[in-house]
Amino acid sequence: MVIDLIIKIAILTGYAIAGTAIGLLFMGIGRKIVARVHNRVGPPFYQNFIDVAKLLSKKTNISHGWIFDLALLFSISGILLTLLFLPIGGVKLLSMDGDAFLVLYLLAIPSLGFALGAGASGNPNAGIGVMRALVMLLSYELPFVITLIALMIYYDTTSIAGIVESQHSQWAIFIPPFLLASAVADMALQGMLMEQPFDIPIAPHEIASGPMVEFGGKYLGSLMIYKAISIVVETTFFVDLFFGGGVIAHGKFSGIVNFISWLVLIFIFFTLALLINTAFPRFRIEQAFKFYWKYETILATISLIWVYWMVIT
Amino acid sequence: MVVHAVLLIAIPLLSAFLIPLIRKISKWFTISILTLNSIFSILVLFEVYNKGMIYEIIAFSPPVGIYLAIDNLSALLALIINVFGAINFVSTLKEKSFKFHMLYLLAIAGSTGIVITGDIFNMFVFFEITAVASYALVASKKSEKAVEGAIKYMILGSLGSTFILMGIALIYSQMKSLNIYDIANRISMMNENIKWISFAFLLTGIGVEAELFPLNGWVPDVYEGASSGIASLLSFGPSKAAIYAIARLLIVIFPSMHTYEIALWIGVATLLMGEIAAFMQTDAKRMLAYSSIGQMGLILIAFSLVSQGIRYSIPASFFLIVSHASAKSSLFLLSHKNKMGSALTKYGGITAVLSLIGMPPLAGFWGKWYLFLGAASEKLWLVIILIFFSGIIEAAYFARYLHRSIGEEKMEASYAYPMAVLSTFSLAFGLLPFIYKMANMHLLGGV
Amino acid sequence: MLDIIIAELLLAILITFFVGKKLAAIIAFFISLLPLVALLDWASMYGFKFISFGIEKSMNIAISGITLHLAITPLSWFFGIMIFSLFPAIMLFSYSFYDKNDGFYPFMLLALFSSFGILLARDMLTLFLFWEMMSWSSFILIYRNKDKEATIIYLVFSTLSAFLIIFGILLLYSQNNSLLFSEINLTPNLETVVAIISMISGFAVKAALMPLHVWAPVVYSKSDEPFVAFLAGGLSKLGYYGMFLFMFSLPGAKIMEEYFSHISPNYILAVIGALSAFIATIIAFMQDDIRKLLAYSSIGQLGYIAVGLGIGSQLAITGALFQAFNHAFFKAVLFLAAGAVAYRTGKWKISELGGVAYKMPITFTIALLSIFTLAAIPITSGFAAKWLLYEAAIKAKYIFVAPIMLIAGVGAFLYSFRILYGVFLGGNNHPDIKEAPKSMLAAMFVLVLPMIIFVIFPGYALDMMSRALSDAGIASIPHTVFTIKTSLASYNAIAVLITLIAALIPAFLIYKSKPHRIVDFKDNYLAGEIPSKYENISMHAAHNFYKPVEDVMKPYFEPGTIEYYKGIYKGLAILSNTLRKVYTGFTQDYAIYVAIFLLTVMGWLIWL
Amino acid sequence: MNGVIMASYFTVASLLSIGLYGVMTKRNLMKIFISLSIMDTGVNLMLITIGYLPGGTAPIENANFAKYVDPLPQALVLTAIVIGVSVTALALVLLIKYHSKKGTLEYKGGMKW
Repeated sequence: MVIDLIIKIAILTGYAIAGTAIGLLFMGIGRKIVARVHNRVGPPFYQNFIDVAKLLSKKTNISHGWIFDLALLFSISGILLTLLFLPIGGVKLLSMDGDAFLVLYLLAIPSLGFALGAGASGNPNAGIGVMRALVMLLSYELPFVITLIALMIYYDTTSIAGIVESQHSQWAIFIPPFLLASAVADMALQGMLMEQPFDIPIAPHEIASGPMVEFGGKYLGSLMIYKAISIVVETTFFVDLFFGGGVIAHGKFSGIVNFISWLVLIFIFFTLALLINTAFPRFRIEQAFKFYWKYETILATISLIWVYWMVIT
Repeated sequence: MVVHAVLLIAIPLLSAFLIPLIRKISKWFTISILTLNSIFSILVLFEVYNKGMIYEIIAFSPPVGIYLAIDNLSALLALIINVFGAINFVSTLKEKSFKFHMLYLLAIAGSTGIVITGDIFNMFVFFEITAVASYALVASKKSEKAVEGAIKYMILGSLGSTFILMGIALIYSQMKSLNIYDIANRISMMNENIKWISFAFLLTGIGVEAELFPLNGWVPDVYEGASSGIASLLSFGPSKAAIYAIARLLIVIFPSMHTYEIALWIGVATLLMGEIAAFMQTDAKRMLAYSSIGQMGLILIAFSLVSQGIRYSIPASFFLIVSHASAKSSLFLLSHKNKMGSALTKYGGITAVLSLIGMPPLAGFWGKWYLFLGAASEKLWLVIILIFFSGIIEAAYFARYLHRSIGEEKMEASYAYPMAVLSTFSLAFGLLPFIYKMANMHLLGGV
Repeated sequence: MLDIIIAELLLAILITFFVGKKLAAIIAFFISLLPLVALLDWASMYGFKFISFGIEKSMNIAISGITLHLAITPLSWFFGIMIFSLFPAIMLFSYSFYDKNDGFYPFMLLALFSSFGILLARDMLTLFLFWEMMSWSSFILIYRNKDKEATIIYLVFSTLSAFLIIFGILLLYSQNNSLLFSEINLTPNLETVVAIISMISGFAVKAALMPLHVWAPVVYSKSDEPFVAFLAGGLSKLGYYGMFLFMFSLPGAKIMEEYFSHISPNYILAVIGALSAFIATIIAFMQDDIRKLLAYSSIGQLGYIAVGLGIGSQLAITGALFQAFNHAFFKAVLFLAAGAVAYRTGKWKISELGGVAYKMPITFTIALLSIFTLAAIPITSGFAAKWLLYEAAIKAKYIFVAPIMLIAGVGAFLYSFRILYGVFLGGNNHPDIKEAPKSMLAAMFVLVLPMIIFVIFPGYALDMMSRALSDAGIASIPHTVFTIKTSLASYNAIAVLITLIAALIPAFLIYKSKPHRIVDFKDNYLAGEIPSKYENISMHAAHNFYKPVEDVMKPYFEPGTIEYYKGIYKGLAILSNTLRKVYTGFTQDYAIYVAIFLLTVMGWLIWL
Repeated sequence: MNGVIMASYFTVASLLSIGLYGVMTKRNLMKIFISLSIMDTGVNLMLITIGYLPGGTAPIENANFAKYVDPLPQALVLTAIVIGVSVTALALVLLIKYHSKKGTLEYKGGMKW
């Protein structure tokens, strides 16, 4: 009993650490890929590890009071929490204790903490950045939620683990309405990852680095970690929903095979996002909002109605 | 019998003619007579409550002889007219003229006479007494508007009384009797057409006084022109007496499906017309006048529900009359200044408005409640919806009125106190179980 | 005992009219505990034993020839506990809020008294009677503030609500010939269905369900906060209590489903609820007045309850009750917090506030907790409630309702942050204010307690709710103290909590790894030095906060619902102005009317 | 029916119609009140006609009770006439007042709606 618990804790800790490492690694690789598209050399792939280490060991740390500190605490803990509630490569972790709605709402904890900190900094630019981030959240959630509901109705479960399990025989992506839905959700993923054309909340060169303008030292370092993990979380969420969590093997060694296939899948979608990022200019916030609430939502609704029709007949 | 009901009429009538002899003390004399009469009216009410209907014949030969028939409603109305008359008189204390006091007493005596007499010609006479006194009272303000209002009132009132007399003549030509209950017992012997023609004449004639649509052209002008105290008197005195006369006409003399139906739709039309016309009214007194019209329509609807909903009709009209008499007279007193500065006026004004809108536990609520139950038992859903509609309009303009009455300006005590006391009646009558029992005695049709 | 409680309540109402402010507040506070005491005494029917005075569970009062049937039921106990918890807190809060006794206490107590009556009512007349009493006592509390629009709109909508309810009552009465709930048998016919729909719409007015909500923003923003806390927290719940009563205690929902074969009004109610949640949320984050924002937020959050009622499954109803319970507390706290802030700063506009959190940290913390519950951040009880509703919508396959509801939930983040940032954080505009008075803090703290308790133990709340629903014949959903299970998924509050705490460890380690220095908010990245000329410039970026969304969405929300009502008003005005032209002022015309009337009556009667 | 009674009823109808016509059309207040008086007379005549018996004598107690008209309507008419006179008197007073305020007896509209 106690040993079970210890093993469970160890596994969870392992996944948390792995998630962090994978996220930082992806960020580094991402920088490299973008650089190559730009025809630059780019930093080494481990650059982000160095950055985080540097930031965390800085001596000058400026805070704006206890509410500001909440950003650090909430962003890291919240995103770790979310990570552990997602099935990764077929391993359920804690995902039986919650469901997709929980994950959707858990994703809000770090951003709300982050937003609190940004608000507490008193810098108007931070406020504007948070506003954009929140509007972006509102924008991409609508089509994303509709596709999510399509999945839930089709598989008759709201649990992500359940959805993943139901896809053992056939990934959702191979069912026609979900092909459409996954295209919609991928655009939502683009927004979640805050890559161009939906990177207005951060908007480098535009509003002095957006919400994190006042963060430095350990605060910025923790935000970087948060960003790294959130890449993993968001792509995993997507992969879990449409690609059965990357589960391709059952039986011996299936754990490792599935883990690798999961890793490959999330890397593919992260890279896809980066490539879209490099190819597109930036949407203004209301353009992004309209894009999501108009075209994306219409497509998502079509897929939802399609699924509903499939389910009731 | 402790008190002869006839004293209710006789005392104010005789003392009215005494007043010119004692001009100096006419004010205090009037007050004491009104107080005395109020006490008598309370005693009569208890008499009716304990023993049921009172019949009284004062032995002269008819038509000079007086035949009284007092049921629960008329006892209540006598009480309202006399007690409210006494309270309301406080607001007119500034008036020094003995003529005014005389007319006031006459109006009270006349209105009381209408409700307690059992003789149709006497009813006409009392109508005339009330009407003549009211015309003069309205004109007593001496402003241009008052005179204009009085003249309009007079023209329509005279037209009405001519019709009443015509109706009476037609009935007499057939029945050779003037006693209401005697006529009622033998009404089936009457020629069908003449019966209806006489009903139409009577309804039209009394309807002018009872503010029924479309006979109520005089109402807004008179209420606007008259002074607050007189407007208040008109709202609880003559108009209530007249609507009660219509009730006797409907329920006692001419009970028939057709008359009920006609009365119902006239009531609905009056209600809607009054409330809709009041909706956009900016002058407070005029608005209250239109609102009065609406309320009279409501009371008439209550009276017309007797075919199936007799169980509810009388309590409904009972409470509606109390509510309207107390609340509207209170609001007319408020319209003197139209500002609710002191706590007393606030209490009075808000209570009155809430009672009119029909909020529990005020009398207005019970009135509307029984009215709705009665209408529901006859399945008159359309009427109920129309009443709802008018109720919402009423709420809108009364809310606006309440808001407009916010102000620091204080009214004189002679207005504030009567106003508060009058409003208290709708509270007290809503809470006292005694009133309910009284309302449920079903005496009106019961001969 | 019960009669003594009622008598004491009435006596207290009378006394508080005449005594000074302090005494009135004290009396009001202690008297407002009475219903709570009675409820705790009655808790034995829930299986709890707190105190036992042996207060009778039912009583009949005969007044004015009618009998008022009063009795406590599990459902009304549940609603009672949430509504009457508000009153002592509100009284406590108002102790420092008001300078003088100008009618707040007596009418507040009257509202309490009538709420008590509504919850205990066992026949329709009693229900309606107390309902109306509450309407007018709250009307007077609104009227006190001397705002024209609020006065008119509240009275008109109260009357509308009353008439819709009484219409339903009359229809049911004419069918059953009884006003007692226990003697009403609903049969699926047109009249019953009309009655139920009419009553639901009547209660929906008070529950501020779209499109009958228009009074709420006006009234909420024009009244005193202690009272608005009751309006939003308590009164709206009474509206939903009425709906529960006629939809589930009397099986109105089932009757409607039986009568309508295809789309039943229940489904429409769910859709209206979802749309209400969604639209109100969007409108909420366009507001600059904090009270209006909270008002629209209320409308939105209350919409969820309507969704639950509309879906009508065991999950949905439990979720709806849970949502009602949460909303009662967090919305009351938020309004009180807004009141406390306004008490110190005298401002309502979000764009003019800001930086209050540093001066009023306790108020901020309490508001933060309520906002977490409002935004349904996981492990708060707000999440559990919404989760149940989402599950129910998915399970019922309401593909139209579910996404709208979810996106409204996301929208709640947006306006929550608007409150947090605009009022409490951001540029510090208020260097001179102090923390709210102790009585206000105590009031808010008391109300925030239930939220904290049900964070960890959602099971206890579910226990309560399943008992409340037991007499409606609705089974409880499987749950333990920490977890809730449905056929679709399960939710384990303690797992989330423990993991969160565990995840906080690395965060905390990072936080503690290096020391930090706290600087003033003006010492930021943009400028180390501010020219003295601009020393007092506001650094608050809260004006037109969600402008981009506003620009996109506003055209779709125009004209607002209130414009339609104003259109009706104008139409009536035209009707009124036309019709009263009948009164020409010429006696000649009046004489013609008389003649026509005479001939019509004569003709009608003779012709018939 | 007796010719006298017929003629009388006809007169009643004409008087009422004339009066009503006057009230409905005249703007001069004096004329309106005159019309009202005419109507009043009509109704009084009606009452007397009701009580009339062809060939009846006055209802005075006499030695030969042959046949006399119904006394009650006559009493009623007396009362009605008295009332009519008092109303007319009051009307005239009001008209004087009106004239003193407006300088005319033509009603050209005043309070309305």
